[in-house]
Amino acid sequence: MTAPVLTLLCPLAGAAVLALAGRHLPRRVAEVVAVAVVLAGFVAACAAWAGFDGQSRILHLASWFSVGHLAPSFSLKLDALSLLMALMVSGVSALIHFYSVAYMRRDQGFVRYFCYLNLFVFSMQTIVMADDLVFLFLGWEGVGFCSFALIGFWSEDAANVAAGRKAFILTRIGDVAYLVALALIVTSLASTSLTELNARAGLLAPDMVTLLGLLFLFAACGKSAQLPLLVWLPDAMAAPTPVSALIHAATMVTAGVYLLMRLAPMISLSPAAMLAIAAIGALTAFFAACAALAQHDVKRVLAWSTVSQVGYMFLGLGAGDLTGSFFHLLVHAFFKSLLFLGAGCMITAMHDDHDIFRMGARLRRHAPGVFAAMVMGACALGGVPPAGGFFSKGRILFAAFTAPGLAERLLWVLATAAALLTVLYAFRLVFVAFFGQPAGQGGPEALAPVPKLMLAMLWPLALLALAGGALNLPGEAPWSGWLGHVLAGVPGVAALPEDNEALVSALDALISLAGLLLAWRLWGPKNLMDWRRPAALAPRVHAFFLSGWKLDALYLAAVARPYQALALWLWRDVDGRGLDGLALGAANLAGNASRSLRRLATGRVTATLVMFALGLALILLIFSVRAA
Amino acid sequence: MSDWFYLLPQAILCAGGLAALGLGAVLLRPAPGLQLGGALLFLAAAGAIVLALPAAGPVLDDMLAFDGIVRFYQLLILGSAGLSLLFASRYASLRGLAGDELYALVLFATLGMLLLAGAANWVIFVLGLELFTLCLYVLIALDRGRRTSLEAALKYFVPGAAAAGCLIFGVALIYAATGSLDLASSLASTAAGDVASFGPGLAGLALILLGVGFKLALAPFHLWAPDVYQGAPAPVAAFLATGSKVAVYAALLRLVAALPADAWQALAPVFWLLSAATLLAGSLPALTQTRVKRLLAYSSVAQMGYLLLALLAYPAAGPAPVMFYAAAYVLMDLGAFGSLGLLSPVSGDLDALEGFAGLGRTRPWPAAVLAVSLLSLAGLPLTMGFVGKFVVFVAVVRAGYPVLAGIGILGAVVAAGAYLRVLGALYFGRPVHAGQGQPPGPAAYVALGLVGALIVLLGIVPGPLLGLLR
Amino acid sequence: MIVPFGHVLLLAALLFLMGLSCTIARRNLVMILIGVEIMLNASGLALVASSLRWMSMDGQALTALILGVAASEVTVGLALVMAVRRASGSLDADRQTALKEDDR
Amino acid sequence: MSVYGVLFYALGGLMLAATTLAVTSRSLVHAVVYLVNAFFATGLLFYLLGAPLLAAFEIIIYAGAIMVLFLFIVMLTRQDKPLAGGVSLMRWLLPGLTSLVSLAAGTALVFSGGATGVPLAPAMASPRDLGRALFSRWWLGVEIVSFLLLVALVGALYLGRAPREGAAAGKSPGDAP
Repeated sequence: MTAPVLTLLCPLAGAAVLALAGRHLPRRVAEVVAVAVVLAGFVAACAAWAGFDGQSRILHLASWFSVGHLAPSFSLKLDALSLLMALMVSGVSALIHFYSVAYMRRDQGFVRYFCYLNLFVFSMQTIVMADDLVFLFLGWEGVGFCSFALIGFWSEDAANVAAGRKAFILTRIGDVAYLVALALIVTSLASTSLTELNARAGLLAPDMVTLLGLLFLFAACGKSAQLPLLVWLPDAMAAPTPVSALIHAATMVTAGVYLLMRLAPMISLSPAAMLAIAAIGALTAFFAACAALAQHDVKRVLAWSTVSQVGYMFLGLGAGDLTGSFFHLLVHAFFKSLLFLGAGCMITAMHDDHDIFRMGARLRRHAPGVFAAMVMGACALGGVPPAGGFFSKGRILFAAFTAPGLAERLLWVLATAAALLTVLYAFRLVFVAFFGQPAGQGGPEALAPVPKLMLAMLWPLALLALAGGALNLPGEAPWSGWLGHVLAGVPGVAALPEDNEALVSALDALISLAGLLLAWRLWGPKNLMDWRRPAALAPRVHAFFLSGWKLDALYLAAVARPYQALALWLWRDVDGRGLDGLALGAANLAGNASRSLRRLATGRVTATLVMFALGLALILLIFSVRAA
Repeated sequence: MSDWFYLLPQAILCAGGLAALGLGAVLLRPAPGLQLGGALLFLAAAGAIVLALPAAGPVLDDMLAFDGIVRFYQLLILGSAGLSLLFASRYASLRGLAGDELYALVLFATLGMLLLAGAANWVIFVLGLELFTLCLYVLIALDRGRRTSLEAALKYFVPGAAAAGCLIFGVALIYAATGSLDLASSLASTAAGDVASFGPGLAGLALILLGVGFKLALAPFHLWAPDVYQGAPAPVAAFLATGSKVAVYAALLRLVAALPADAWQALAPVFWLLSAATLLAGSLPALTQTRVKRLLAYSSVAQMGYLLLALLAYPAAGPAPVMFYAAAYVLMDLGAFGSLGLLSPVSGDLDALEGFAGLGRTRPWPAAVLAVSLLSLAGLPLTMGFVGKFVVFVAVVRAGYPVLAGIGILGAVVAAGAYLRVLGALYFGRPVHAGQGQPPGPAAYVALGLVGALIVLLGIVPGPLLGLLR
Repeated sequence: MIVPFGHVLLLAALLFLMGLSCTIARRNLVMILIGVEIMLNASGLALVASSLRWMSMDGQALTALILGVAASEVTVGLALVMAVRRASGSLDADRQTALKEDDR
Repeated sequence: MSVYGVLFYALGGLMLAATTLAVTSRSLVHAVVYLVNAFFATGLLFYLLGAPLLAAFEIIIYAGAIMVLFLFIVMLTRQDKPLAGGVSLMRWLLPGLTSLVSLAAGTALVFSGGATGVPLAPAMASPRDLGRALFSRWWLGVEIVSFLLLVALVGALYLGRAPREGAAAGKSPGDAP
């Protein structure tokens, strides 16, 4: 079984070569190295999948170290779940590496960029395949570190560096929960193997299982940008766009939900933890969908949409449907990287302008290919049948619907409402960016050409996004339910009851089509063109302002005002002041504690001596009390 | 084997120190290479003998102990001294500080540290500690033309002298309680009798803890640390932060090992408080710190907190975590302070965060070692710091101190933010003044390579070392 | 008999605490050094008394060695104090604050 | 109470009084002179407690050499005038309080067992005994102390010499004004 190991090690080798020798290599060679190792990793993943016989096994590579009875090791867990995930990660990464070559063609720091990117792929594959929780933690920290480095990649802007640090620290807060859970596992089971943990979870006290489940959930929330640790992801859009596609859409943010999938056999023993996962997922899905509705920056729309979609995965998992959750994870990886890469093309064409209200119909005429790809991506995201998202999201909604309990039913309602919002914001993006009429000085005069290589990378993803539903079609046909069959042997996978499936699917289809129509009504070109020429009203800047979100708000007032208000409130107040405030509040608390502790060090030598006297008195008091 | 062999490493260091002084007296300006080479030779010879000596009980009229733990710590001390000298030699000669005093005092200080690490008797304990402390006072003031260097020495000296007074009075009280100056038997006599009759001894232990706490910069006795580290020349700070800490720590370890169970019961809550306070007082102030040397000082305070955690777990979990973490600590702090010294311009040590901007690009190698050390201090996987923290946390949780482990994890997360700021400056900052600082020179490259490689290597394959320690 | 052993220890402890308080309360560096000398002297007293209490020479021997420690510490200390005074122009311990936390 | 006891309490009282005066003195010269008195008393106490050689050492080294060294420094630095604000009551408050607590807790510890109630019997260790103990049992300590003194010498010389001209004397970022 060398193929899985190669999947893991090829990117690492690439990163090492680039780190050590990258400076001295010609640009072309460095690029080839970076892309080739990831491609090799993909080929190895294909080989591993081809050689997979349905039998789950653990591949022990090496021991790391041992403490007491505990010996963390470099060991891999190879089953359908991990191999499919590895295949997806390496495939999407390979495409994005190709894309990056074109996207970064003018950037001087490309060696650093590709080095981090390769290192990232290695870390992500570690998360995917590791069987040992300590080994997994290596990948877990690794993706966090690479994310920090890549978000702050364009470091000339201090805000980018700050965003990188914010991401790292918020995900690190989640890591505290991971480490605490690890410590608990170490003390109660004396093993750090995932397989062992899942197998022996029944021996743990129920409260312990719930506690572990909640701790891992918190850790996953950090990595996957779920409530309440989600505020880092929109800021993470400071990274170069391919990085956003790879890290903040397709792979790293799904690491959290993937970890929970791996732990599903253990967590499913605790209904409370499962419900918590589902609830966090549904709430985040709704919350983020609202926020996405109010954005102007194309990447921020997509960022919030990622948060929302990962929320669906949590919901599916919490509802007990691992297959559906994983199905959505795969399809989401395809259409979200498609959307991000498309957004990268749009941004390139617009000379690095991110505002969708400054793009408009000329962009559609300038780059019809990008337009087509974005429409396909939006269909998949919005769940318009028969695109991939329709099946995967439908499956999750169905799982939530069939789950027992009133709470899950309520969550289903919430998630269905979020589905409507999803299709609204997806097509708002398309209609505004490709049909709008930006007035005044909205962006550059002439659009820039989009490199062919970048465009070429869109089509495989578009195909996958549209046809992704084929992975797990509903119904009784021989070709349907492939993913379910494949995953059948994975622990934690349960089958869904069949009744009412058609009804729920029909509802989903109805919602998405209705949403599509509503979006056309709200942001469609007809309406936009109806509006009086803004240039006549006011100076140009003001005109832009009007045709920008003021117009937006006017049209919304008719139908979608409540949504808009809610979205703005959620985005500005809850997120901006509430959640950000919460995170910042903790940071401020630490900062104030930090400053007051520093104030002790007055620079006076007598301060140290005073502490001697105080400490001596205290220790003597303790001793005299203990001795008495 | 005769007892006298156990004095051989110390005797070699004596000879080395005297030779360095003599060389300075005979040749007015000895070549820096000669001084450095000679000092390294003596250190290596001492190390070879330490390595070769078989473990034994107390030797030389029960003055010195020499077991596996002592051997390990003595090797650590010698290594720290050697690496500090490698980092220091060019740093010092560029600044006109590389006189015979530097080499002689480092060798004498190492001698004191070896004595302290191996002390089996309170007299040797006190005198060894005094010997290296006295050397460090002068070494910190090495840059005596600079006011800050002198002030740092003063800020180490004043509390240091008071702490020495406390320590000696503590020893006097223990002697008063038991009539013995032998480290093990004076403490063990509490087990036979009741704790009550050991009353003066407990008071003495409190004073000794104070003295030791000062040297290790445990909170609340740590306030000197940021000032002294900031003012001391960077390679001296490296030696101060590693060698002296490890030596004191080794002695503390022997002290804890010699304590009978009921005395340990009395002491454990104090250790609990000290380690919690140290973890917080080290990690939190780092968060808003903008001076890197002070940040490293706070960080080394926090590291002492982790070492204290390991010590709390020592009676339950054995010596492996303590020793491994001590080794990790030595390498991380040597790497951090040493590379900081190499990055600094001649006009004074780099300190303000802005000064580090862009050095990752202009001075890749020292910056890389600094970065690796910081990542290791932050406890990122594949570095020694991670394995060390992991091993310590496991031991601490097993020993029944989950709250302390929680505080430790929290501290690690908080401090990570601080280290990240430095990393950000190194690699994301725009270089402010290009070409500052001098090329490190071959000796420093050797030290850089050794430290960096060991931190990473022992982070990936810590197994052999951990196995050795067990 | 002379006195109970505890009384000597008490006297030593009193002296020791006076010395420690002196290092804290006084700002003049020479006075701080004097405080340290008082602490060391108190240790000597406790050691000599214990030596008598246990009828062993160890305490007296350590006292003799501590005389050496005190002498060497004072030598370095006074030299350092002089150097500091040359650099900063003051013997006031609280004026030596070139090294301290920034106000941020 | 025996004559020894009377002597002990008298000397103890003298030591405490002299030390109190020394640590609170406004003048450095006065402080040193009070301290010499205290050390004399300590020397006598040493004699009383059976350590004649140490008594001599105490007087020669402490009361003699070290205190003279202090006096030299005081004179050299022209600190012979009374110190302004050196002895404000507020500064004594905290050390005084903590000392009281330490003393109370320490006394409780020291007197918790019966061991400290043991009366001290008069005895005398001859200088020969101490010398034998020092150089047979504690020879290693003596050797270390000799190195201590050497280091002190090297250090004092180094610190005492003015810094070499031409050595980098630029200001570091840490050199705040």
